[in-house]
Amino acid sequence: MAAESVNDPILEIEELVMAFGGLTALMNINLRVPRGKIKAVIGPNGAGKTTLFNIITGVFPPTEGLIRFNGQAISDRKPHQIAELGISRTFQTVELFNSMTALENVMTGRHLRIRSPFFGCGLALPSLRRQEKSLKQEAMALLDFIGLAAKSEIMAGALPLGERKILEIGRALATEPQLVCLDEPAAGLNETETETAAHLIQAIRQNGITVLLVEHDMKMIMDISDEITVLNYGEKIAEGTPKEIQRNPLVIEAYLGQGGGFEIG
Amino acid sequence: LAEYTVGAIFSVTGGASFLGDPEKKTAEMVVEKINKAGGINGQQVKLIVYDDESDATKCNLLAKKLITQDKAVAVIGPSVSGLSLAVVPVFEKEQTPLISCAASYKIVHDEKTGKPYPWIFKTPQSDSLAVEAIYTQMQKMGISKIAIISVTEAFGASGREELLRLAPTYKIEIVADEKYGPKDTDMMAQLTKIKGFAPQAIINWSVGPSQVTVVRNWRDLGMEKITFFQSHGFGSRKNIELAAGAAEGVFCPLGACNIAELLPADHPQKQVTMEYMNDYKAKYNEPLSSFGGHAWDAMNLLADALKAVGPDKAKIRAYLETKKGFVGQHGVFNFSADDHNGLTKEAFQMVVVKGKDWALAN
Amino acid sequence: METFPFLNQLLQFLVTGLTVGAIYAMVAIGFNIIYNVTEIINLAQGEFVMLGGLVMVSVHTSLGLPLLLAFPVTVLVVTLVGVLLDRLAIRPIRKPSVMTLIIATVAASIIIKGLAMIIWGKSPYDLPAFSGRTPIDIGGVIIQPQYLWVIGFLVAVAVGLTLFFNRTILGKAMGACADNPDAARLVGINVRHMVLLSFALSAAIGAVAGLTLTPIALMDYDRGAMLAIKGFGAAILGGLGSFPGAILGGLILGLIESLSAGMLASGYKDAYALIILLAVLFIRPSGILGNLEVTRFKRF
Amino acid sequence: MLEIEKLSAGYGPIPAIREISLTVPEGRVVSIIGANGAGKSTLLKAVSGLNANKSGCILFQGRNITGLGADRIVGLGLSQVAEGRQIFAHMSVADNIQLGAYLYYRRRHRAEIKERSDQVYAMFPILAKRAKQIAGTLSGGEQQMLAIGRALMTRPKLLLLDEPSMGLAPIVVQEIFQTIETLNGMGMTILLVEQNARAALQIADFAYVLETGQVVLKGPAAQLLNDPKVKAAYLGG
Amino acid sequence: MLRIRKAPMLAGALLILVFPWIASRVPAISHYPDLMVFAGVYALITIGLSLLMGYAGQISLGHAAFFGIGAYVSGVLTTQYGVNAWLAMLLGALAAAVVAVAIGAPSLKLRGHYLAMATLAFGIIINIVFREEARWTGGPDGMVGISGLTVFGYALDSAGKYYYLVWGIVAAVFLFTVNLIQSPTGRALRAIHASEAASAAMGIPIARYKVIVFTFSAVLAALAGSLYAHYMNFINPATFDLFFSIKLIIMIALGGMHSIWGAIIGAIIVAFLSLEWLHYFEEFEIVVYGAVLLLVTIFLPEGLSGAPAKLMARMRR
Ligand SMILES: Nc1ncnc2c1ncn2[C@@H]1O[C@H](COP(=O)(O)OP(=O)(O)OP(=O)(O)O)[C@@H](O)[C@H]1O
Ligand SMILES: Nc1ncnc2c1ncn2[C@@H]1O[C@H](COP(=O)(O)OP(=O)(O)OP(=O)(O)O)[C@@H](O)[C@H]1O
Ligand SMILES: [Mg+2]
Ligand SMILES: [Mg+2]
Repeated sequence: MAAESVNDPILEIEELVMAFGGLTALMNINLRVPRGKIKAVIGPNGAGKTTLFNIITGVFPPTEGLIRFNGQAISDRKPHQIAELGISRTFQTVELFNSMTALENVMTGRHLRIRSPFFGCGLALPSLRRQEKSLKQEAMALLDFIGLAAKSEIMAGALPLGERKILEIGRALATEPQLVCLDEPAAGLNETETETAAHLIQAIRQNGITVLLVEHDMKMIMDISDEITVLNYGEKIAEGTPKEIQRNPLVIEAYLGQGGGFEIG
Repeated sequence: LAEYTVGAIFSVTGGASFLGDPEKKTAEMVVEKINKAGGINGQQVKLIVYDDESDATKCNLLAKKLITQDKAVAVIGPSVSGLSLAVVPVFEKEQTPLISCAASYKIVHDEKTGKPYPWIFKTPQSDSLAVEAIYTQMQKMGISKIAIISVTEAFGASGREELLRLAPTYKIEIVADEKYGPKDTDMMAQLTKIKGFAPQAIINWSVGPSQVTVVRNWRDLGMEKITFFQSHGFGSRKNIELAAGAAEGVFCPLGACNIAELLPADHPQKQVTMEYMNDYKAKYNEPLSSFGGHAWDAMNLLADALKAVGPDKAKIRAYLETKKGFVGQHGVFNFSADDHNGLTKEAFQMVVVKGKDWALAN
Repeated sequence: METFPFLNQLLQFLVTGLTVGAIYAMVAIGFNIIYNVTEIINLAQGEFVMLGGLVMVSVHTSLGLPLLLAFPVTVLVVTLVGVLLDRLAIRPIRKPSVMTLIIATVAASIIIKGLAMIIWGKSPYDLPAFSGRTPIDIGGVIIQPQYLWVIGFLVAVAVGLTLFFNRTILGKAMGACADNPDAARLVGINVRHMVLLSFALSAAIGAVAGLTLTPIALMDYDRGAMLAIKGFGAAILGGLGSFPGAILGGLILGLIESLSAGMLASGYKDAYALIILLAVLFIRPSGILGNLEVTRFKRF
Repeated sequence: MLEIEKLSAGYGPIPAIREISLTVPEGRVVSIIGANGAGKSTLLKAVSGLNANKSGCILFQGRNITGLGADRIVGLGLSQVAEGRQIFAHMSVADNIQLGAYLYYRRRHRAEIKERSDQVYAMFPILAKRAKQIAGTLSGGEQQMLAIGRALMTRPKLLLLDEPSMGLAPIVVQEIFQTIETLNGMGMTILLVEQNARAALQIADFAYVLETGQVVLKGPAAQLLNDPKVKAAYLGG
Repeated sequence: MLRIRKAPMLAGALLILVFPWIASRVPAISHYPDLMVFAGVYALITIGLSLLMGYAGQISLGHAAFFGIGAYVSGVLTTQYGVNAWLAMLLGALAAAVVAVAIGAPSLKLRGHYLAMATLAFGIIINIVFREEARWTGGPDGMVGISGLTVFGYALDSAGKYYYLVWGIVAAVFLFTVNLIQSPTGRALRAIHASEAASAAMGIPIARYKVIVFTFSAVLAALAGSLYAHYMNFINPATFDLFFSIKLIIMIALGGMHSIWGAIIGAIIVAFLSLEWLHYFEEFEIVVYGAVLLLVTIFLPEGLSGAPAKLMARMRR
């Protein structure tokens, strides 16, 4: 594992199958996520994108198949163990800690990088108090990075959707991931807000974090992703650069429509 | 206006309210009568009754409150054995007489010294006496192989303990030892099991609705040939009525006050029991429950003591310890330094249900 | 002494277990109705059963109404109590969370119990059995005829309710209220009416359970809690919200109690039943017939 | 068909929308656009009766519905597809659709109900495939389709749509907008809230722009589409 | 909401400190310190329980069992094996911890009503053991003669002395818990309550945290049990039955689920209501008790500890 190089994919998925009772949500999926890139997964509703995220992050174990992260098999890990290894995520329907402030949400994101011994916490040991102070500073810095510093003391549940989505990304970054999985970060955002989100995602990549992105906003996908995989009814139907995908007739038929995903109405 | 303050703690509500309720009513009735007749030594008696709700914590608190705050010279109650035990340390420490209205032998028996706790007395016949009365009757009837069934409450548990302890003395073999919960709706399973052992008799030890259900189940299962004995907890005619005919032929040991009318005219308790029965019916318009009789005994004992020695705790204690020949509802009491209950198994009459009423068993 | 073969004994245990279980099942069904509409566990369910018995005692024994008339009157009265419970204890709560609502039902059960104590006193009451007390003897196995009534009502109620909730639009609409009250209003369902209806319905069923149980085991003001707990256990064991589950859960609990009382230490019979309940939950966290997928979406 | 006058509504003491007036003429498509948190959903919820914390006046077909609850308003023919996919998560897809017809579910309407649900299934074929599945396990997009389908089952005369395209595949988004046009063509009046401002303005006759709880701009949709302020704020630079 | 301000804390501490002195001057309430001992015992349990329920969002209807385990370990060890009372207390807490881990690990995977039933069942089973194992526990009658506590030969044998012991422990536990809530651990607990899916994705080991908090609350309950047993010198199974578990929930609901203050206030209020004040209503007592509970639930869904804030908000308007 010491030999892991920049060219090795950060995440490899081999022959992944996921069945829910009679329904096969994913069928023999093979996928490689290159290190330091933005990889997009697109596909019609119900294609299995969120399911794929859920399996990667350990929400449920796959029916069959193998997932390797940095060369290490992770398909039998629990969600919190996977987070510890360096994979973080957001949710399709925002899952913030609504009764906590924006700042606390981000601080909670850092939980696995800090010490929290039960008795130490109860006794309020000085070392833990110092840790708490620096934790607050780090979290503020991160809020600043995502542009929500001004909202740090507002309850997450009271923020408008666009900011909730951004905050969720911020919380995911707080875990110091090597790979973040973003499930439809632009859904419910208007075009201007979508652009802000796109910039943020690019900035994340620039910080050396790999991004796995699910999104239905084609403008965003085509603008920022390096590589796209297309799923349809649980099967991979195409893979390639944005340009190749846009021209792929299978993808146009199943997903993009004649407008190429841009023209509507 | 000087007065004698007497405390009482009963389980007026909660699981043991069938004990506490008549006890409270009786104690109040007795005091009212005393005060109407001019009190004791010209002093009115002030009775403070608290309800422990069958809760040990509350009982403990109330005991302390009666002694320290209300300045009661003596206390009667609590209604159940468990709670009486719970407050024994309190009365011992505060050196205040307690006359318990609960059955367990342990209340007046300190295991460490083998003698009664100095400050604790009790009026109900110990369950050991009830057991002896039943076993004596069984010997008369030639029964030696029995099954016991009891409720998983303090009453049932201490009865069961005595049944098991005294069986060898009376050469009785217990072939089955079953239990059921106080709120159970059905005891067919336990009785079916007992039926399999074919004993000559069954003894049930419980109070409340479950003792009626168990009799009904016994009859339903066609087990009439196995004689059924109830504990003294069955001492209310209401139970016979509730059993809807199923109780016919059931034996049970009862104190005199249950069967006042049945007692021969020359019985020493005939007068007091008849009087109590009539007073109670007149005042509360409900049939007498024998449990109230324990409070009658306790209250009247205390009244005698107050009359004799006045409101002095130590003197009351000493008086009670030497009291002899007190004619009460549940027997003629003869206390001594070694016996703070003062009764023998003769305090029980064995009766049998005949045509919806008690009849003295021979 | 006559001999009593083991097989006969075993059959008697089974019959006893099933009949006791039938009562638990009736209570469990009451839980499920309110749960299906509100996701609340109505801890006053046991009090409905108690009231069923005691009200029947008053109208039948004291007022002297004939059985056939006393039955509907009792059910009506208890249903009214259910309606009052909703109007006075559930609906006024401003910020209802499942927890506060459950506490409200606890409070209500305390109040109902207290009032019952004042009205009927503390002693137990009996009712005449619907069709006499002569036990039925089937090859040495004995059933009280009253139990046939319990089982009969149970089957009728369970079948009726299953059809009602799964097949009729009103039943589905009631279920929709628990699922998502806002969405329910958006399709025109009056959520308050549905909640009221659920309380009324489960009170009625509690009443039926109570008035059929009383001739078997008597009734007093203090019975509600224990019945509620057994019924809750049955509902959970079978899977909350499922009527077949309630029956299954009730019967299993009854059977374990009776078999362990008959064959093991009877003092521990309730413990055996609960240990089995725990074991089932550890293996199937949503009960025997409960749907794990569905539980996941529940709020509390 | 719908007239709103000086409507204020919110969640606490401070209203999220303030004194909004707005008209939706019969047979038209009216769009509302605005940034996140501008109060669009709050407005729709106030109209459909989900939010009772409001003041002002709402007239639907000339009738004052301000004080009515959501369940009454639906019966009048005003139906909402709410934000956040308000579906019955633990019921089957088919039951969800069926409950859409709750208010007129009678034997004599059986044919109509069948026809409507067939239409819905034809519009969203995937729902037909998933008819027996528990709605909570549907994918996000499928849930959105179900919510729209269920609202259509309520026989709406006026349909309020809150971000119907959210989370849907581009091809479905196209379909949805086509569907809106079709429904409108069939005579249904539509009030549409969309983040996809361009598309919303393209199919609408008239539009309002909401900012921090107030209407800041209104006019024919085509005109707003070319408004430089709108372009800068909502159509991406 | 979280910051525990210094002023009310000091005021509370002072009040607790001088209360016995005040009570001793007023004959009508001279027995209140005695009541406060029990209130303190209850508070010890409710603090842990409110951490479990209000913060971690897990219900338990079985805490009476842990209360009982502490009491019975203390009782059995001191009466039958002559173990030192303090050591017995420690062993009681240890026993509760072991049981809590064993039962908590599988149970806490359950949710909502299912968890409620599982803990309820556990509580009943333990209570049956107390009742049936009469050799050790004295059966339903209970056990007598449990020794009192002594400190360096000085017997804590009156309400006044025991009061300071119990409330001293309550204060320490209160401080510990408040620190905990404001630490990363507390944040993790609230996160779990808000969204398990998101907490797991943030690397919080949910199962471990749930079991830790469950165990902590069980240990507190056991400690309370030991204190109870050594004070009463008597215990019986009925004290630790499921109705006491429900009473604990009522205390927390009355006081306010989401605050540690609430836990203490709830414990005091219920102790005084059920042990003292309500008996004036005689047979209407339980009706009044139910009505009080219902009224609080209706008008103060956040519990009594939420009342001041509500009052302030109303006055500001
Ligand atoms: N727990 C489950 N049980 C049964 N079926 C499920 C479950 N979870 C997902 N599915 C089904 O699996 C399929 C894939 O769902 P998934 O959520 O992965 O889709 P998706 O690609 O994310 O779609 P969208 O773009 O609409 O979010 C869907 O048809 C869904 O109904
Ligand atoms: N349930 C709620 N409780 C308190 N405040 C709320 C609630 N829902 C929304 N708000 C607040 O009300 C304001 C208006 O919100 P609304 O949801 O109506 O905006 P919107 O225009 O629909 O935004 P979006 O595009 O994100 O859907 C926002 O500031 C929001 O934070
Ligand atoms: Mg998805
Ligand atoms: Mg909105």
